[in-house]
Amino acid sequence: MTWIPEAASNLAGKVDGVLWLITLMSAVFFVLITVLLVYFSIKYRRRSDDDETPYITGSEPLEIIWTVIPSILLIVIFIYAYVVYKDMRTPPKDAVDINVLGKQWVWEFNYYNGKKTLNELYLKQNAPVRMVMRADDVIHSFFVPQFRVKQDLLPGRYTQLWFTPIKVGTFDLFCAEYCGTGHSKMRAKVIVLSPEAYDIWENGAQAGEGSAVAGLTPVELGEKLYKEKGCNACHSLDGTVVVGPSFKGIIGRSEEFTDGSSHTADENYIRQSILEPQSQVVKGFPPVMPSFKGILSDDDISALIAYMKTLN
Amino acid sequence: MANNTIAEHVYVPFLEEKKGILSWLTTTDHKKIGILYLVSVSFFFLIAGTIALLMRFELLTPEADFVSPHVYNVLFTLHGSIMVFFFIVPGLAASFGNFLIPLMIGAPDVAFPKLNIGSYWLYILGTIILLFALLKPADTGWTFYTPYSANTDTDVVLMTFGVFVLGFSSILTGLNFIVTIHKMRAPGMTWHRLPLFIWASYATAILQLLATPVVGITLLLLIAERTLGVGFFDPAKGGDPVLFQNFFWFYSHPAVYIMIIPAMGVISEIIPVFARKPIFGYKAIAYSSLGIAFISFLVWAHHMFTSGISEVAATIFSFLTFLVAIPTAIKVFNWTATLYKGSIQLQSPMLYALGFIFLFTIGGLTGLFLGALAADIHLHDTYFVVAHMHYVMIGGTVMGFFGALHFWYPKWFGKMFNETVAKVAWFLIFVGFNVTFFPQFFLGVEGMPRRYATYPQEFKSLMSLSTYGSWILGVGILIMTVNLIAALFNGEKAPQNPYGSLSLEWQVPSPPPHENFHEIPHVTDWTYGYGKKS
Amino acid sequence: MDHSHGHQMDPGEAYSTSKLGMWLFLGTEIMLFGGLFAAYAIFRSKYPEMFLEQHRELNREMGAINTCILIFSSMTMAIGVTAIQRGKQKLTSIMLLITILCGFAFAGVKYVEYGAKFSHHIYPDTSIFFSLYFMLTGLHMLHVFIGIAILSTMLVLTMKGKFNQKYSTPVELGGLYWHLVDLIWIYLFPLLYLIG
Amino acid sequence: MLMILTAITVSVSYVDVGIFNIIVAMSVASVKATLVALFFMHLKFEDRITWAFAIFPLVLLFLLIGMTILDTFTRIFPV
Repeated sequence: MTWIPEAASNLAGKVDGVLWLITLMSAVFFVLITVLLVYFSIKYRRRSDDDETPYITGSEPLEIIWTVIPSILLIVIFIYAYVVYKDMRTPPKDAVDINVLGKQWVWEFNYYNGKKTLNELYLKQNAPVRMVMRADDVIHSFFVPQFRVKQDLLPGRYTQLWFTPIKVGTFDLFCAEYCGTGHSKMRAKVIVLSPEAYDIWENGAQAGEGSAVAGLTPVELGEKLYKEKGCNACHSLDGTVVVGPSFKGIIGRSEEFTDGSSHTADENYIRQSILEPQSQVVKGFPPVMPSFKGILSDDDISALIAYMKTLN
Repeated sequence: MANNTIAEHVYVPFLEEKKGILSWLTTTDHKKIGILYLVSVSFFFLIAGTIALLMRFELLTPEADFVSPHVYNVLFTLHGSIMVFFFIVPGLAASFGNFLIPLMIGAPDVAFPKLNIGSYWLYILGTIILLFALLKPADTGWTFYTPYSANTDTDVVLMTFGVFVLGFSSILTGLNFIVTIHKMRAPGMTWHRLPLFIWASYATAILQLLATPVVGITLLLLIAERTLGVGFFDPAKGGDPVLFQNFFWFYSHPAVYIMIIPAMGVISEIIPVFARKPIFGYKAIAYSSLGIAFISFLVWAHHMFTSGISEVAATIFSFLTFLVAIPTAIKVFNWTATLYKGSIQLQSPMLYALGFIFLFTIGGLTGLFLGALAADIHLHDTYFVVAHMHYVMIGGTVMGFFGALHFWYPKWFGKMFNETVAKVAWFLIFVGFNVTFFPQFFLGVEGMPRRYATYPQEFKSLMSLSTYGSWILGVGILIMTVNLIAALFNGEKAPQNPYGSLSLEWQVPSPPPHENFHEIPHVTDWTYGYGKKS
Repeated sequence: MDHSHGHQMDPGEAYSTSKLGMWLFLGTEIMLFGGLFAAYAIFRSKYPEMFLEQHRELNREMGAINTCILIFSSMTMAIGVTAIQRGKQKLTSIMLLITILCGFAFAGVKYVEYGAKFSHHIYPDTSIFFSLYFMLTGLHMLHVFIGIAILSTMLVLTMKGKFNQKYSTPVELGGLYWHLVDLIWIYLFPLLYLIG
Repeated sequence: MLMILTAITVSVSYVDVGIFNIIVAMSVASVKATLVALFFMHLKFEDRITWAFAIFPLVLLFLLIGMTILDTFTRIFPV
């Protein structure tokens, strides 16, 4: 097992299952081909220039066999890998969100309680987390080998991944997508703490050092923006319809749009609606919302989304 | 051309038909154009290989003590771009394709000889543009991913424009070959009598023709993004950086097959000759080339499972990726079965062919890890990918390229090389290659990301081992190069058919006359009629 | 055209060989535009309002006029090809001349259109829609110019009497190219001007 | 013959000004394109190989468009 790094997340064991399955199947084929190559090369080596060889041009049964058997094995691998992948892509309901921002060449982590850390990611053992990630400039990629997770961070869009750290310890976080001169130095430490130690860290002194408005958690900031930027003029909090749809329970609500399509209101939809309100207008509402491009920063939008989540 | 009729029965090797550099650059003889390509791509192979040695030297230790990270980034960009666009895409296809296709199908030349030399001029134009781009070389990696490539202040525009021009060279070559194979076959040379190298070249040419323009327009859009402010890939303007990746891989995955399918064709030619056996499962190998070519258009997003594409798309692409493994596996089994009950002679071309099967099998099987969704999430953009693609590209294509060089060398240049030295070089290349790249699989599984100028201490022992291996590999290639060049000057005169092949190109003198065949041959049997019919 | 060295390809074979080559080239051209068409499809579905809004900036009448010009030129081109196949060199020259003039007329209209856009401060970086508009029509314009260059060469060669009913391959290949330019415009026109 | 066809295509292109319907506009364009290909470009009289190489790029083009669209519009961000 030494060739696979320590399995430090709940997903790691599952991924290792796939790795082992493919390794075993590959090994069988590799050994088969190698043995045959060597054996044939020795057994049928040319002994004289007048060697007679048979005229064999093929064998249908044999060819069918070595088409069908690999096909079946390949489908098995595909399905197994797909099942694990589906698992890796589906965060549980109780996963806690951490906002991750990648920029040349720093990792920034924003926690639910307003804490923010640079190049150090603190996690609680056995607590599922979801990374809600975006990039500031170019594409980066969040990769922790011991967790077997990897996901690119894109500018202008959120991506996500989730896992549950199961082992206390410190792990390397690499940027896996080439991002420029400092790419190979864009590494962070993932520090998984026991639940007790994590609680101490969480309540520790170094809170809120750089949240967009100092001292506010994203939710508090979101609430402030909701009032100050005028969202409250059109969007209610209690489900009543003013001008636009209410924010109550908006995250995860399935919306039908004027063009007949429908979509679940997720982070990307909210973001898009704030920046390009006319791109998707909910059915039954007038297309009157102004764009908040340049008014709300990315951090502000993230905070608003965090606030909206509390309204469910 | 009137004097040709007079000189009809006087044998003049094509190499001595006309002399002088200008006559070479303006020739329309496919064999000479093949040599032009051969020399050019080999030159770029050695350049890019040297760059690779520099990179490995830097990676001997975890810190950036030999070159700075920026220089390292430039080096791997140049290594990748030159290897891919200047060596391996035109490599076998344009050099051996040019030399062999007309000879193998019994034609005097390709369908459009003038277009053929025109393609080569475009290739040269591309290299000149690259030279200018070297004034401020790009540091984007050969994949030119946006938005990085749109923002970096290195000269991405010239570099991509050079690639764009090379793309057109590749397209026109492919076009020429397709038409040649359709229209120029000698009487009796039916599709099912064609040598498998022709089938492979045909499949390759289709990929060149129809995939390359997409990367052309993609790079053009990237240039427009940098110069005109067009924003298709710029999220700030409503564009989508992942779209660039979709477009890029629509070409660049088929490009992998542009690189490997001709090598597969070479192997299918070498093995029957040195085993004195008909190729096993001719039709399966022939049609699997076409099958691979077609499916390869539909697997591109397996380079993008972690890039933020949709799960539905990832699943479909993963499935199609597994489909492409099937025809590949069939080929490997068929080659191995051809050896059964043969009379196997382990001369240098055959050693390269067997080396190909061995290494390509590893390359192919490790591809399964990268096609499988969950496994790829862990392995993507690590050294596992680096090792895999080098097993396919060096273990596959370059082994095929070297095999082809040794196999057709007597025919092309009319000289024999030193066989003992060739075997020693093969051994060093084989060992050096494995020492260089096998440890990288383990590095990848352990999580070492690619394109890292510096790396954590824990990877040091395997990284150093890999660097030592690269030295052995370098020495092997150097010996091979010297051996082949030396043979030009003091090699023995090659007989017409030293290896006893039945293929048409061996039925004319070595080197072939300018017009290939005094009389267009009438073909009555397939190419692989070795062995005793019972 | 010396297609081969010692062995001359028979003319019929040479003709069909060249035509196949041209068709393959047209396939490449389609894929070259294909990337832009794919980008169009994606961004149009992503931002339908933007496309609806901004396509009104385009001058539909000019687009329609240009469509007519190109279709007409395609017809004269086809007549020209048929004429040379029957050995009517004079008719061919006239038809080629008309086709080339149509090409210039098309370019002229396009010039006026671009000028109008620039005077309204609309540039390729104005929006995704105009990026597409300028890239698609710009690439197409480039093809029109290449086409004009090819056809002008054909015109000169025809007037010199190089072509007749036995040998007219280059004219036909030039014609195929010109028809493709027309064909692509047939799609560009509705995509950009009509349905935005 | 060609004149009539041209007249038809031109008139159709006038008629469809004002019809804001992607399907109608694209089918009209496709009919026009098919006519140009079949008659102006003599595709009707070409052999099977030419047909294959005329149609195959279109198939690939649809696959390129189809698969990129599929990716772009099935990106889900579960909440």
